[in-house]
Amino acid sequence: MIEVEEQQKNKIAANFENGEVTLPRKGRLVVTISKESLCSLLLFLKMDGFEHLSLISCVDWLGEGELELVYHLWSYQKKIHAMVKTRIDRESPHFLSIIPLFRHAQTYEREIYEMFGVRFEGNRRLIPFLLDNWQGAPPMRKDFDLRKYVKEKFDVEERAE
Amino acid sequence: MQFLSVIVLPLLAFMVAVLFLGLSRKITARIQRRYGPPLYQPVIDVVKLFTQEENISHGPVFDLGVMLALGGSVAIVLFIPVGGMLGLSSSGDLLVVIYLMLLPPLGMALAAGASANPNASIGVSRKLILALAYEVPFLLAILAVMIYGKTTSLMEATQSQQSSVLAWGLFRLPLSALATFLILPAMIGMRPFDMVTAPQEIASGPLVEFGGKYLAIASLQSALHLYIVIALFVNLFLGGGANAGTFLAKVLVVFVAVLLINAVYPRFRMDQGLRFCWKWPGLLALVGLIIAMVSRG
Amino acid sequence: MDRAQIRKILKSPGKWGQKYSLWVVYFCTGCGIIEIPPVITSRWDAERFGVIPVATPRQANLFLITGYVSLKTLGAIIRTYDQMPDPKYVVGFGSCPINGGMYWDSYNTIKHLDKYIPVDGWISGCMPRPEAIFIAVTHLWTLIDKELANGYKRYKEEYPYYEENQRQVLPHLPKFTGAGET
Amino acid sequence: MTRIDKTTTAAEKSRELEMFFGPQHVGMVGNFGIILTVEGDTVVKARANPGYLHRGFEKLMEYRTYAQNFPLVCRLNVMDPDPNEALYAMAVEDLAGLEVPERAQYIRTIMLELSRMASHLLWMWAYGNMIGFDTFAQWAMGDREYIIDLFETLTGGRIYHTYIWPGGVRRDLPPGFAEKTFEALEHIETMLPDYDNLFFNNRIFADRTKGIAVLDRDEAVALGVTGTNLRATGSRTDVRKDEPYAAYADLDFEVPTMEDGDSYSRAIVIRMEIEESISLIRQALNRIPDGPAWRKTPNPFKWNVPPGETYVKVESARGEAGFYMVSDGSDRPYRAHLRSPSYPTGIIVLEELLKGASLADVGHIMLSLNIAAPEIDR
Repeated sequence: MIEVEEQQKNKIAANFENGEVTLPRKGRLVVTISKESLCSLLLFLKMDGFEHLSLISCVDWLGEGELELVYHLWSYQKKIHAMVKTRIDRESPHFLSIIPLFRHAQTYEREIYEMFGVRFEGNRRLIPFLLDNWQGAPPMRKDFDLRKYVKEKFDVEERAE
Repeated sequence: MQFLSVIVLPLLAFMVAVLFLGLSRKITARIQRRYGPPLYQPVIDVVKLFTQEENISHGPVFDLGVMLALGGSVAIVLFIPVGGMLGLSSSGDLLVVIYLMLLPPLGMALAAGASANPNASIGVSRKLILALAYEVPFLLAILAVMIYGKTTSLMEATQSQQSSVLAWGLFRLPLSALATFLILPAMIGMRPFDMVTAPQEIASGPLVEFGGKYLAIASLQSALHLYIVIALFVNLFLGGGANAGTFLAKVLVVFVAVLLINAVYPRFRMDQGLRFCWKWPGLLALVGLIIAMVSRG
Repeated sequence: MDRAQIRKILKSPGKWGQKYSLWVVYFCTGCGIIEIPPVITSRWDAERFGVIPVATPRQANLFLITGYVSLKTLGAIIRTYDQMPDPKYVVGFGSCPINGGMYWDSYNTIKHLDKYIPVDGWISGCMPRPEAIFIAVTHLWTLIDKELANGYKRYKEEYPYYEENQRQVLPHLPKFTGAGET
Repeated sequence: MTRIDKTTTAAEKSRELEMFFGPQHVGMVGNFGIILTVEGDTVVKARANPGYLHRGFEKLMEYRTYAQNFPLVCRLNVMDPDPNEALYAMAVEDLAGLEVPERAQYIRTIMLELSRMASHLLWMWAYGNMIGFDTFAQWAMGDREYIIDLFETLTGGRIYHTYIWPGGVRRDLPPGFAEKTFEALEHIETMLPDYDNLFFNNRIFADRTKGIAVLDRDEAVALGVTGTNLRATGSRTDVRKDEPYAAYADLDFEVPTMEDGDSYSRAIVIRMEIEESISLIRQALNRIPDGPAWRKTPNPFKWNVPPGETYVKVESARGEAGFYMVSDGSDRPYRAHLRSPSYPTGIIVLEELLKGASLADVGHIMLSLNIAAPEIDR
């Protein structure tokens, strides 16, 4: 049933020793890897048929003091969705841009820069994207208190939750 | 009689023009499976626009340009015979009409230029290019009429067609008539040639900064222009009219035909419009002119 | 039209015009815009009421705020509103302009539209049905008749109040946004 | 030599105009903006200006419980709301390990296809308007009402449905729904030849769109394009085929494609998908099994979804819509991230394709990509 996925898992495990590969269900592949070898893994996967970058997500793990970047790749031939995950420091977050590999990563990186404050080296277009003249902490971080901010900014009355 | 018609002609033209606006909205609505607004809706609109107050001024050139456009259109109306009413028409008035027809676009261009909006300036440049596109076949067709009728008077050209139906310009000069009919939408600014005011492309083009009474005057002017172009076509190729009634009936028929074309075609791009105007109507008008010259020796 | 109606029209033609010729700015401010195409097309046909969408704010006199208003849109709304000629009417469409609606705790949408620009009427619901727009339009006619739809006058009289609120959420707004901006 | 270069660029600069295409613009669909640098009639540079519809969806979802999120997710994209509901339901089912009854899968399929058709007919309205064809636009919009009426019968709402629920759908099909659907489908099917004669076979439409804004297959993939836009380049990719969800695995359907990848092909692919949707809904209604339409879910007030992460995807009207959800075991999602198909096309592809286009084509290039602004901004 999941032969292709197993093959892919072995291929990655053979080339990247520090990569931890799991197969949660059919058509899904999760690789957790250190931030140093992430770009080479992405290049490897791209050469291996994962040519479609679906999404770049960022998850704020406040308790662990880390930001997790998740790169979602899809292979049109193998029909596998690979999630490549890595963790970076939360205090002064910066990472390498993957624009040379996937051109439209530019927009995702722009959004993550705006929403989480991760600076991507090599992306020259880290300009305001969805927010207009935003002052204050990046809004998608977990320590951004939404309700307090809204109450102060818009003078809304107290409302039962 | 002539003195009276100088007053009656513009009034009649205004009434017909406003009726046309109402009719066009109603007919278009019916084609689009809608009920449509009442026939007098344009009157309400114009009344409303005159009572609105603009919060800003665009400067004197803007005001003058709009008035120039309206004045130019009213002046042309005086030269177009409606049935028996001749207005100011006398020998050589066809040439006068051709020259006066340049005034309204010029006025609108001045006003739009003064409004300093990029959409307006693009609209004006499109208007001028489009004018270039339709002027060539139009002038060729009019030249054919002039040579065939051996006259430069609109009145004479019309009256010479009134002996019988077969004497109409449509049957005497079929190619020129067809060429003129094909460029009628371009002259009026209807689809497929409405790129001048294309709201989806340049936010209604030259009219983008027009509001309140300026828009009222501009819409009256465009309605008058519509009437003028169709009336000219009727006079040149459909034999005018023995009286005002038959004349206006013919104008209405041509108007509905143009409206139907308007309803079933999308908009040309600028270069396509230019190419179409020069290719088909231009060619037809040229051949028509040659035929007219040959047949009149 | 009967005689009484004609007399009324002749007495104040401006009011007649403003009532039956409401031109809407074509501005999709939020998801409520999805109900505007049905309203202006064959099934509901708002043109019967003289309501048509127009391309530029200079030609319009009715502003439908369709749905939630984000901060970036609010700047555009204020600018558009300033460009409209008097008299002009604003109708808030949907729950979101009234009190924030579904987005009552969002960091990027405003909660009470009437703090920033004067609003003459509200249509509640998410989504309001197209019929609700017609009820709003007929209601607006009554308001215009009784001269109660005077939000544009209120805006001029109480401009400092509105400006202060606008500046609170949009500190970077250009200084002269009121009447007189070109 | 350098000096001459400088003067020419300065002269060129002076002829360039900066134009704001949107947000207040008739040619704009949704609250979106493009800043165009125009020289004459040609676009030199285009910059997308999104954010007018940003309401912080993903942040709001973190503050709401799993049940409270349901009315929220469908409001992600107003033109095509049901795929978002389906995505969220599928993500929650995946995390919580809920099984969906067979009948519910079929009802979901019907719902998703109806939504796709409604979205495509709305697109026809917008496209017709953009290219100056009001009659076609008005007809398409009038026919969309038939589908909206079906939605109303089924869910009670015209636009927002909140119908696809984890563990199934909110309620079973009402009596007489199948007959009503067949009638509506038949009406739309009889209208399709009219649309073809009026618009899709219209000479001016073909002249205006053929060869405009060409995107080839490799470039499209490199730019993250999916859905109808990718299929217009000849690539037969469809999430419904590649990773079947709902009841798509049991139904027969073709994935329409075109070869050229220009504006015309994109429009024709959308036109062909309407026919495909009609056939899919008919099949689903004919084969729908009996049984329950939902499975009981835990008490929504105390519903703690087990920790984990998942990525689910569906084929929305615009392409691959994906949903990445992380749960930490509490009653609210820890992180939710939506992959919207309009996101790459609306920003980077649009900017590329508009370069060098005529100003008259800006609107229909944007529309041929079928961009939905609320999906981009979220």
